[in-house]
Amino acid sequence: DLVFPSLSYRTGPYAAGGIPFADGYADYFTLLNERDGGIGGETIRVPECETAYNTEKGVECYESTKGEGALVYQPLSTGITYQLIPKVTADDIPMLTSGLGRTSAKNGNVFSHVFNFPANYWDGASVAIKHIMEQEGGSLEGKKIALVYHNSAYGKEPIRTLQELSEKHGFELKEVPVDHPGQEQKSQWLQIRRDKPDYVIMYGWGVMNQVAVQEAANIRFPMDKFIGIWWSGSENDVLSAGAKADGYKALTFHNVGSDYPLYDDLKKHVIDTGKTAGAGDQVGTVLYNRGIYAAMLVAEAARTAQEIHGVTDITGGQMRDGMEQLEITEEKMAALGLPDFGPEFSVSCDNHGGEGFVAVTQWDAEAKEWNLVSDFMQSDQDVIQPLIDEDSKAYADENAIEGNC
Amino acid sequence: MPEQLAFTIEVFMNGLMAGVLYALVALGFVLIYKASGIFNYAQGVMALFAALTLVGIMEGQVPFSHLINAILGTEVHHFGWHVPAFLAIVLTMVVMIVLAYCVQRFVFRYLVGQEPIILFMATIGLAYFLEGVGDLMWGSEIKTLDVGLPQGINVWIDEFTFDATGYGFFIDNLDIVASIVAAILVIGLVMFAQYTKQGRAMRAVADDHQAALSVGVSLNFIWILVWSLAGFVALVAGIMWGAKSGVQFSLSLIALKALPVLMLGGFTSIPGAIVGGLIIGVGEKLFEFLIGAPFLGGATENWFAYMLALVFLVFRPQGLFGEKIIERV
Amino acid sequence: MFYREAGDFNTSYAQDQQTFPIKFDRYRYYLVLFVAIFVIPFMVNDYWVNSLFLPFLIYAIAAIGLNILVGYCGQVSLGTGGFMAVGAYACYKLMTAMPDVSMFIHILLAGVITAAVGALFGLPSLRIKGFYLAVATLAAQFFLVWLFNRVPWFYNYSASGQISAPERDTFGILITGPNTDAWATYMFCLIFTVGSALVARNLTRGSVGRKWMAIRDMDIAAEIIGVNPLRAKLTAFAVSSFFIGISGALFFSIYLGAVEVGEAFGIQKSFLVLFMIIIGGLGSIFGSFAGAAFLVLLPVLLKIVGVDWLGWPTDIVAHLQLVIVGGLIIIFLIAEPHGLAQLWRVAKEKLRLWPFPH
Amino acid sequence: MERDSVKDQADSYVTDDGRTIGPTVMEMKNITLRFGGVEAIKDISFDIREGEIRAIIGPNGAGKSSMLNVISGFYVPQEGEVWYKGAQRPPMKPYQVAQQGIARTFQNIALFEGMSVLDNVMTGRLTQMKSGLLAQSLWKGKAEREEVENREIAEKVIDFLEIQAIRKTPVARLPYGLKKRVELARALAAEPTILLLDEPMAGMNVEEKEDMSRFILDVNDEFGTTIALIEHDMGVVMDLSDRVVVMDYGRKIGDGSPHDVRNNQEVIDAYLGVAHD
Amino acid sequence: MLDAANTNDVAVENLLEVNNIEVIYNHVILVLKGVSLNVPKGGITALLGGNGAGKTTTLKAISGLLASERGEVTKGSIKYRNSPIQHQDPAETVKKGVVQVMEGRHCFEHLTIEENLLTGAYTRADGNAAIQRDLEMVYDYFPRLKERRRSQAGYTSGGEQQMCAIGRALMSRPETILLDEPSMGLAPQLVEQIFEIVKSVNEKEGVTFLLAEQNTNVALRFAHYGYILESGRVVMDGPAKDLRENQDVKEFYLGMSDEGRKSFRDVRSYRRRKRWLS
Ligand SMILES: Nc1ncnc2c1ncn2[C@@H]1O[C@H](COP(=O)(O)OP(=O)(O)OP(=O)(O)O)[C@@H](O)[C@H]1O
Ligand SMILES: Nc1ncnc2c1ncn2[C@@H]1O[C@H](COP(=O)(O)OP(=O)(O)OP(=O)(O)O)[C@@H](O)[C@H]1O
Ligand SMILES: [Mg+2]
Ligand SMILES: [Mg+2]
Repeated sequence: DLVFPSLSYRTGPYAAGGIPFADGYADYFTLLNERDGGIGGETIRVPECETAYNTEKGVECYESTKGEGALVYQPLSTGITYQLIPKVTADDIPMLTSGLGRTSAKNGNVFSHVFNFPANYWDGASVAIKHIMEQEGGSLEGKKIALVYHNSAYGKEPIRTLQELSEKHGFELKEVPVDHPGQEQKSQWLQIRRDKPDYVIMYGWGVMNQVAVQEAANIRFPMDKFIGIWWSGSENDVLSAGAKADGYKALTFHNVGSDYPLYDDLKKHVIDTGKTAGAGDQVGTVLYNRGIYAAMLVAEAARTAQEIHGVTDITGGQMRDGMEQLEITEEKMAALGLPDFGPEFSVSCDNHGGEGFVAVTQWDAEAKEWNLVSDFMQSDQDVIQPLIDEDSKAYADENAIEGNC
Repeated sequence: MPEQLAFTIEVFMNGLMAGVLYALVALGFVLIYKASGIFNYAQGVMALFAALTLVGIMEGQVPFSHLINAILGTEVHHFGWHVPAFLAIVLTMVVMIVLAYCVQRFVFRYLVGQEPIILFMATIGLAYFLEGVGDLMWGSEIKTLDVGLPQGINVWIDEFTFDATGYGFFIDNLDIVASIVAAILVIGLVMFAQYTKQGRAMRAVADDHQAALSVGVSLNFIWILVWSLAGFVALVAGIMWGAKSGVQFSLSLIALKALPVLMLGGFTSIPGAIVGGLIIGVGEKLFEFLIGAPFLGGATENWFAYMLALVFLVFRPQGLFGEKIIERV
Repeated sequence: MFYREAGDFNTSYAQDQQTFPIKFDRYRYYLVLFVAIFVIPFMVNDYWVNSLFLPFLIYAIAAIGLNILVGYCGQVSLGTGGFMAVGAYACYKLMTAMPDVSMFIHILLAGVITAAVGALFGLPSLRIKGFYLAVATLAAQFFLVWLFNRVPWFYNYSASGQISAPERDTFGILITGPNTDAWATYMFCLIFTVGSALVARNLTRGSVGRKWMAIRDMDIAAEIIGVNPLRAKLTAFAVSSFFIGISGALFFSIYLGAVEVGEAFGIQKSFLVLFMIIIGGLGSIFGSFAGAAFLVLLPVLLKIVGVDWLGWPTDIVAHLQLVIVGGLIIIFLIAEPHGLAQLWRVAKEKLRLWPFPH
Repeated sequence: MERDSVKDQADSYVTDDGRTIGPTVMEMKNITLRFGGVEAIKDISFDIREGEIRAIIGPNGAGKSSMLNVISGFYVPQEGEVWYKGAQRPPMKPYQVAQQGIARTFQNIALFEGMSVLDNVMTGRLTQMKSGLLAQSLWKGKAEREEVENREIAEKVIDFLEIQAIRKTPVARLPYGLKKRVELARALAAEPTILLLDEPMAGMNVEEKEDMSRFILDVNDEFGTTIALIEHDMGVVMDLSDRVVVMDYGRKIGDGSPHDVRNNQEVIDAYLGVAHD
Repeated sequence: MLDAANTNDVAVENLLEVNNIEVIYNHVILVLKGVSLNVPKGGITALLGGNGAGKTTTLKAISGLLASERGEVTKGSIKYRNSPIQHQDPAETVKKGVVQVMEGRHCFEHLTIEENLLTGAYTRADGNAAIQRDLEMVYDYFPRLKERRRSQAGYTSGGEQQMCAIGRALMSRPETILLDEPSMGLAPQLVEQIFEIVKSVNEKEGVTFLLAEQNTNVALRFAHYGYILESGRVVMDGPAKDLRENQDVKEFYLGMSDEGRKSFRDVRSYRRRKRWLS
């Protein structure tokens, strides 16, 4: 069988985000088992382990599940990712950190076992600017953009990129950190009210998102000029602000809603048979879709691995190869019942991160749903690639890594 | 009015308002500390629990539905009714009183006369327990709490000040409500503690519970009373904070904002909680605005609140309004 | 029964003052040590070491450190997380600045640096007491975390602000990084844990320990009979921080390997270690171990029972785990307010009297 | 004034009982102590001579304990000087006073409840124990030697006060009378020049008071320790003390031999109620 | 009321009966090993004995305060007006009319003297006027308290605190007061004064007293009946007058030898001397 451990967090401060993702991740595999009998005839097992978003528990989960023949890890927490990077490399198990983790892991030459396709934090920052530029008719000269960020490693990720971009495009960048957990943001938003930036980009997580959206509404900051990263763009983040959140935007690297053929199968094989992972009430939410998407990527990588190695019961190392040669095309997605669900991309030995296509979604408070309002746009590789090279080189030097490609 | 001054005033006023919200949480600590010398670590979790219960009741959620479904394989989630906010608040209060009773009956009754640190420890156990029960009972998804409190900028103040000074001040409606509620609570609690028989008994228990027992004060009753009061304060705090951020686990972390307030105002003083809250609120906001954000890279509020309290404490080790520590040999 | 002091004579004061004056205790202690050194290293795998032994050993050091401050000197501190961070960052800076020096030295130096920082933050304890002091130490906690998050020098200007431990060895044996052997990291931590316990024991049975305890039990009286309270408190802060710094350094370099300060050394950590010593028993070295074991092992145990054996959903198990841990804490406190160590002591006392009830 | 004290020091003094006691070791000069509005001590002067047992008596709230607190440096008087061994004592912290050889017991027992009797007595030796942190942490060399040496002294005191049997008992479990004795042991362990006792016999019955009296007398005899003693039991005061100071509401209303004091009308009115037999 | 000399002749109603009780602390420390005593209505009964004899423990067993010190009555019974009270909540016991004045005063430090006294009236339901009247009564007995009514109890002297504690007990209009070591730490004049007050409260208000004392001398002068406790057992009891005359009591508790009062300088000196020099 194929083992895909799910390091989930259904408790703790970020439970609200962890539950839908974990549900989607598990439900997709259940569907494959129920409908197709697994992948390539191998049934799939998804042992779940609760991390509560806590690095130590994450390590414990990793250690306790890796012995079962785990094929890939998705730690879903930047902190846990950092712990696991050296460990998975030593244990020859790949790790997928879509839209999170260590951005420079895109450089597969240095990070042989870490993948972060289809997009990373720096892609997000770049696309946000791109979107703003579109809104502003092509120029950001003299504009003011504020970055409200979770004052942690994760929140600080986009700063370098944005600084580069501000030089390139001539806008003024204002950094506004919010300390964990972010329940009180009065002074940050007063600062924003006073500085009157043209746009606000947010890298938030957990309760910080809800409070920020609320506070933005309170100071009557125009919601359509407020753009969150994908971790600040779920239903959880906007619902508590009610109607005032209408128009708030967020980035995404996959599509929204449940209007796909796959969901019919899901309903038939999983939901109606009562085999859902959680309460079954998360289907179609943004984070549930992200779980589905992540599972789909993993499943396709496993299929690829089975093909290139000619065995069905693959090992972690073979899974890694499968991920490295993964190609996601529109036909593939359509065949899976997920047409147009995400960008096309392909992975290679030096590029573990895909092409960096990101789209923008917008919240419709009345209908209580997210809508895609832009195409998938590619990030500014000219800015990002040098940064990735620089950061991964530092890591390679520190850890004496020669390069795999 | 020069801009910088206008902003500073605005920050100052918002600091006051934030301080009131901190004080609301701190009040719960003070009540229990005053009456039993217990430093109630669970106060934040109680606020969360109260808010969860309130939402759960309003939405007609089936308590423990996850557990029931997991064990029995059923699919129950909602009763299918909605309870009006007012009634739900009353019902929640009943739950909090039951909780107070249980806390007394099953925990503190057996720990009478133990050292403060041990009582503190028990409240830690309680915090774990309540957090688990709250999650099991109502689920850990984020919930929207809407009891109809106004939120957002107060237009009247904005316009009025704009006309008067050329700069419209931002004051949040929710903060105004919170200030009024806090004022009523504080006045009520001070009157209670100072002038009623039960209030006096409460202070007596705090000083020397054995002696209080010896004159016939029932510790059980007094403690249930204060824990209920603290539960009520927790509910109020839960409503105010829940309105800002939705009801979810992080609500229990508001306790951290209350600690410096407590320390500055004094663990035993109800007015101290308010004054401490105001000083902390204003201090941290002004510092962030004038020094933190421009020179230190921001996000200084957390530590600054504690540092500020620390400086006050060095001069008054029992806090501004705390009872003087009687040191005699 | 077996547990008797009768027939167990000490003929000199030095003998009477040894760590385990009762023979039976002494032998049991040697047995535990023997197993820890000569049996466990040959049996463990990655899972056992990384999920159970390393956290247990490392938290035990932190607990010993905090116990010196809280349990022996009576100064309640919630700055443990911050001080562990000092140890971790000191260790990181030392490791990267001097790659060729043995990790042993780095860890000790990290302890020394933390001791200095700890003493500095201990200064207010002269005036501030009890829970006020506890809350005041939070200032250290928040400030230190903010500092390490804020100043790029501390994390060597890395893009994300995380620090990760490069591969380092001691006496030619690799002990940090991903390619270590389970037994090596285990032994390395064990040495520090046993060393810390011995040093703590020595300090607490000597005159420094008595000064601390005097301050704890009645600080005014202690000052009047000749204890310099500032000195005593500051040494307690320093010694305690020394241990905590060591545990922070080990936590970062050996156990996690990469650390983000706000998460790994946040306020939750301070509370966790405090819970350990209160559950274990204040003013008891054994209690530090018991408490660390309780809070490290119990959740893992509950998880294994709930998820692996009973097959319940992870979230329900996690919630039940909270309920059970909370409930157990309360039940233990009601049964014996002075922690597991006292429970053990009472049990011994009863054994000694056995079969008589009084 | 200054010449006086020089003269006093040279003198020895013969008590009513015919005991000869030495020159002045400590002298309080015009001490005034206020707490906010309350004047606890008003301009009081008296001296303590070497080797004597000096009693301080007076009604409750007269300021006796406060006076001891002034001597041990815990209260700092607003006015007045403390002379010790012929020199004016500079402002000092209580622990420095203790290091100068002044030990005491407390009115409301101030033992270290979390420790055993032995450890409590050993705390009395703290001022004499000097080994460094490093030596102690390794329990080697000076640290170990010092520990054993001081233990021997502590054991001597324990023998002397006949509390061997409870050596290892936690003090919290002891009855009141024994606690008082342990407190005395702790003070004695410091081998003080002056021993201050604040109501050592409160809450004891006659038999226990007899024991305690014996201990006090023996300490005085054997070690020549100077003792200042606050006590409400007039029998004890009259029998034990060489000289008595009487305080009333912060003022000194009498000073002299027990006999003189007992017959002083002001003392009778303020304190004794009826002339004591 | 009762004449101290005649108690033994008159058959009186026993308010409080303690029957062969055993008390254990912390589940291991056996302190009382079978104590029995009777407290007659309207009398002053003294409980005498050395340190650690168990006087305080006995009083706490009666008032129910033991529970909060991890102590437990494991055998025997305590009856007040013939109904058992040994496992009762202290508050209930107070409502029945039994209050304890604890050893070492235990005033509420941060409350003013007057608030202390008012707290004493916590269990009463007979209205404010009655409470005010009793407050005046207490101030009549202890004029000193009236002067200090507004000061925090923590800053008053030992004697004042003792008065405050007794006054506080009186405020609950008790039928019986358990008085633990009222004389401890008080100046002789004040001891006398307090006992006079006890006597007059006993006579005027008809309050029954059970009194634990070290100061045997005074106690036996004021009490009607006495029990002597030694290491958890009653070793002797009888009317106060008889006890005063008893040879052993004289020697061990009153410090008298055949030749009258012994000097503290002389007593048993030989014994200690011998031991010390050897
Ligand atoms: N720290 C303090 N703060 C305020 N007042 C104090 C303080 N210490 C003592 N006093 C006051 O000073 C006066 C003298 O107190 P002190 O304790 O010296 O009396 P005492 O003679 O020892 O009486 P007793 O025999 O009852 O012990 C009292 O009125 C007391 O209230
Ligand atoms: N809480 C407790 N835990 C354990 N032992 C106790 C406790 N309280 C009292 N004891 C023990 O019980 C015995 C009797 O104590 P108790 O206080 O009743 O004596 P007492 O006659 O009142 O003495 P005193 O005259 O000193 O007040 C003593 O040996 C004491 O050590
Ligand atoms: Mg005194
Ligand atoms: Mg007693």
